[in-house]
Amino acid sequence: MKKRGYGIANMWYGIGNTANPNPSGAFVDFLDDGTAIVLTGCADIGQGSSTVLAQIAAETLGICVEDVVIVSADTEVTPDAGASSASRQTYVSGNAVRLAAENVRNQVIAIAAELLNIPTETVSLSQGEIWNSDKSSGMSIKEIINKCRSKGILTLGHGSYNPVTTELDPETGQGIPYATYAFATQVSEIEVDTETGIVEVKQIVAAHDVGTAINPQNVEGQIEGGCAMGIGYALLEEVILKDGEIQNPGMSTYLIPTALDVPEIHTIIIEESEISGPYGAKGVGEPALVPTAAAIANAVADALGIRMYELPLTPEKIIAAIKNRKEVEAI
Amino acid sequence: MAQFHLEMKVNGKPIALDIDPGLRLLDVLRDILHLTGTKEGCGEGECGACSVILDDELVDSCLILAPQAHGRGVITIEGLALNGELDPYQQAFLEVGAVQCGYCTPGMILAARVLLNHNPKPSKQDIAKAISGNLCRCTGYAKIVQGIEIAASLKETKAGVSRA
Amino acid sequence: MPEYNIIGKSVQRIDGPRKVSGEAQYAADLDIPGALCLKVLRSKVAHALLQGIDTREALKVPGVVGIFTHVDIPGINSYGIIVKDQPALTNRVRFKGDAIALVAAEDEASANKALRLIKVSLQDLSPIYDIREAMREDAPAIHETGNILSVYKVKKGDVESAFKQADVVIPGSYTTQRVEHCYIETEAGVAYMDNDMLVIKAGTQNPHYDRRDVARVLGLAMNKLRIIQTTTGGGFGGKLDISVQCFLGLAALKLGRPVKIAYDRQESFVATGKRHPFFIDYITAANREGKLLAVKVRIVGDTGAYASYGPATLLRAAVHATGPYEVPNVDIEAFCVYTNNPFSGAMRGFGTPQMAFACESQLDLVAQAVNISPLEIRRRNIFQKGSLTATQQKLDVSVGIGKTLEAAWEKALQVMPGLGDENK
Amino acid sequence: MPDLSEYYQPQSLTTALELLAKSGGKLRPLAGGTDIVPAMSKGELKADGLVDLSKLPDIQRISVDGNEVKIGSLTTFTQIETSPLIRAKASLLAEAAAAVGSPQIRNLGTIGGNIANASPAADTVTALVTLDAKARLDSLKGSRRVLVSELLCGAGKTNIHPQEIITEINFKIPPPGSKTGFIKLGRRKALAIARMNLAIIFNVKEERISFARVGLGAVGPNPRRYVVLENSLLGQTPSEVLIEKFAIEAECEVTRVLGSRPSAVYKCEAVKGIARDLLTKLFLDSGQGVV
Repeated sequence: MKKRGYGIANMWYGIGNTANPNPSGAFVDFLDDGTAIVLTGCADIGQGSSTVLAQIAAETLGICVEDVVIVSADTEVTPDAGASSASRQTYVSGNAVRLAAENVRNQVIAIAAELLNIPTETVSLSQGEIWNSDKSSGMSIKEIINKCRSKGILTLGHGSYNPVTTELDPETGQGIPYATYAFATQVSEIEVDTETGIVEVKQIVAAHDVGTAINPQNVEGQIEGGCAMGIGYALLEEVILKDGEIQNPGMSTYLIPTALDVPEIHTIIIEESEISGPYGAKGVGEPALVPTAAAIANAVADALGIRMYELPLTPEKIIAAIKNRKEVEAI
Repeated sequence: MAQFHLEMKVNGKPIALDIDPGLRLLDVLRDILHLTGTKEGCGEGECGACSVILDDELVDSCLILAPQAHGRGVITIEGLALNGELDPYQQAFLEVGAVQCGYCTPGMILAARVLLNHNPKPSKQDIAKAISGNLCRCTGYAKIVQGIEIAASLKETKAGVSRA
Repeated sequence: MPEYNIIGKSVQRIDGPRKVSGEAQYAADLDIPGALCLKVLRSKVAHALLQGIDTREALKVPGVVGIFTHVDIPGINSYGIIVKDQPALTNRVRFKGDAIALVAAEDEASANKALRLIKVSLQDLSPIYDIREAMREDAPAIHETGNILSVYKVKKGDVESAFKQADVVIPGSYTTQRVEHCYIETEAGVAYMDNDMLVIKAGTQNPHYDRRDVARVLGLAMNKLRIIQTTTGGGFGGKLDISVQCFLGLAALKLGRPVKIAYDRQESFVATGKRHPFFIDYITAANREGKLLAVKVRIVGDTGAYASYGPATLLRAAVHATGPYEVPNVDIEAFCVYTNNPFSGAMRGFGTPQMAFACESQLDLVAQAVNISPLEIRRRNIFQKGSLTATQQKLDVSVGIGKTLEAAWEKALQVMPGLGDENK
Repeated sequence: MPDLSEYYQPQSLTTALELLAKSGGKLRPLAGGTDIVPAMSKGELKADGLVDLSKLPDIQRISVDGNEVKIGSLTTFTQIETSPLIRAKASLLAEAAAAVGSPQIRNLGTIGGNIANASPAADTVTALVTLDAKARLDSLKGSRRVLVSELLCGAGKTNIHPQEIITEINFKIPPPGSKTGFIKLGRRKALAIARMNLAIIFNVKEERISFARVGLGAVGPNPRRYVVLENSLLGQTPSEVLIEKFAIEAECEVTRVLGSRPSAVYKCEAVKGIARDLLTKLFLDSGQGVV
């Protein structure tokens, strides 16, 4: 018999290393033709950090994203940006790039204010132009950088950022382990076959507070991918050991979800702006996965009326649990 | 060991090579022809990263020996873009954000191409089935499926452009 | 909300065009003419002292250019992001898969042939696979520091008296499994000398850390070592550790020739970190309105043969153990423990998916006990602006859990018709 | 890389058979390669040489001869899955072929290879034994036809001689009006090895089941027919009660076969689930799978 169940799970996730320094640095070189090079140690492993950092630099410098080149993760030319882990790169390296870009921007603004003879406070950079309050000055950023060059000023910026945390007391753990947290709620709908023990995830709703979503499509991609990995964690995946030896060291024996195993995922982005984040951003990489298995386990418990205490929720365990309850009830 | 004289068409170009017959099609593509867009992920036909099109059908190039492709036509990811212009499948993947780490992407795009050749108006379920032999660990597949849906509509509007 | 030009826009990935065209070069795609092929001899036993390695027969294989063991390490033979406990090439085996020798050959077949001819003599030590056994005081130590690598505590209030005052006290014991990252790209890289600079190109999540530890192992000044991240086919925490980097650096440095290595899927499974299996004992206390009063949590994480990111994983698990909920009294202890299993390290979530499973299961059990819905118990306990966490951190800004909870529920009611029926 | 000392790609069956006969067991026939190639690359399987059958003419055809269907042994799973003829005459076999691996594997893997591989969980083999299919084996000495069920003699074992090649699979079309179906229980929805699979053929005359075949795979060493289960259907009227009865019979059979094996607890229960799903589909969907 097929039974349906619903489960809900929340999560929180501290952005950056726990109660440990994890600084990131960046350099920005704003060039005479109005393009920019960003040097960052941040490794893009597929999550899209280079794109996000390019967006942050472009926004800050007032140019379009196509005019930014990211040079990343090369120890000879890029500064240390720490690891692409702990969901920290948008927040930490994003801040480093923002600060480096602001550094250059301020130089450009100072020269522009001088040339236009207006106060620096009213000058801004946007769409490749110099703006005076909400009006274009008619002068392009390129012209200003050329002016800088002719005066012998290089428009180079550097920035670094380290999240504000404290050490934790070794006995009580009291302190500030993270500068900011991402939050999420996921709701899953599942169907479980009480004879085959197969659990089918029918839908997942995933609402994630990521701070400002610098690139919403990337955020959605992280959430969808996290949910898929969470489904694997909940139902399929287990490295099986026998006397310390992996019994399933291959993709035909260690099973991850296929396109047919991942249901529709309804993503909702909540943007609870983080004042210390670059343009209000926090992070999403890990949070995407964290509550998924919990929500599925709660849905299975809802469907069966049996709580499972061991991941993954394999058909064998589910059948054993159902049998076990029948035996208990029979006594 | 006797060499095998292999003749096949790769991305439309005739190729003739004397090879060790124990080489897989994947090895010939990557190591001899330097077509490294075809990836090896598992070596046992599970992940689909090594997918190529063999005479209009999608196959895992790690599962067949190169001589088995003798006399046949192979299309790899490098054979899709024409004069540097991306084809509709590649364009659609970019538009919807179907690419993250990108390692499964060539295989996925080739799977999409085969699907749309056989079935120009696939349902979501048809698409999921067609890419069920291509594992992706990053995206959760949603944007890949969406990309293929868009490629289908792009192909329809640019029917003449399609080089399929 | 300020108006931005580019922030908040779904601009296309800057690395996208090269990835869809097949031009993106991942580590295994790099073609360096004349590069030697590297292969690693890995232990088939879990715990042993190395007594000798005889490479004479292996070195006679035509095409074999060099074989290296622990004696060939020029620097300090240990690395690790938190604890430097993992040797590049070991003289004491701690898990089935530990690296013992490195072969460099002109081609893969010769390298594989040489691997089979290396004779290793080992003195077996008794292996410990069970974490509870590893924690016993009389258990043989896998590392000199003992098997309990770290203990983290988060404590506030008075849990025992809260348990006495509570209307419901619910215990639960949870177990989670060992998980593989299974990025589709396995570990690979190349290395070569560029004048006196050693250059290593590899898929990695942290090139600057790689530089630090590879320089340490090879005895190089950090400015004589350049690590370049190649396009990386996923990481999820699994490419934070050193994998191929020391092997590449050692061989290129010793032989002065370009070298290349690529793990096949099996080696990727055997040789790299996993998600920690956790054993969690969780006790939750609440009043009859479903307000949480206390949690007591004991977490034991199997970090296997080497620390990798184990301490960070257990620390994060301890800090996040309450979930995003106000709990006035907490008593949390987390233990990171060595065994002779494959090592566990960082994986997406760093110990928090395990904790979410336990914590959120507990919450549903409490809701059931006090007869309120899973939604309601969460509404009553989630963090608000101004809430104090278990570590007494005051959450002042950007506390979005209330919004995610309501938004998720509202959407779920729309798309999951069955949900409304039972929660009315 | 597979270490091969000899590789042949004959253009005719006679040449292929001569090569096998001469080699004295050293050469192995290569069909789709989906099992052999990765096993050889990983060093799990050694072969001195291969006789690649892919260029042989006429062994990739599906045809009807009277009331018999003939399938060339190198026919791929995709060809079987999409064959209008198989879908019309033996839909269970099309369904079984569709359940194999992934599109890529179905495009390469062949029905002959699936038999020769003799996996306990082979999807098409469960359908074939249920159809009482025979395999034609050719060698220089002549040819013989053997029931697929008799060709298999244990997990990974067959009675195929080293000089023989499976060239054709044939079976009688189930009686007109028969319903047929196949169901697979896997850990995931694609790329799964069957935990169990079940194939059923039956025919109803005057409201009673007059003909029944039931095959189960991944229970014993090879898929086979289960006469006890067939008998439990014969003479009965399709109904929910019958589905229930059949599910319980299936549980008993699997329990009897598996005994105290570790997988027994799960499979005995799970077989009820797949039995119920498949029979419900066949009893209720009036058009489904009718031959």
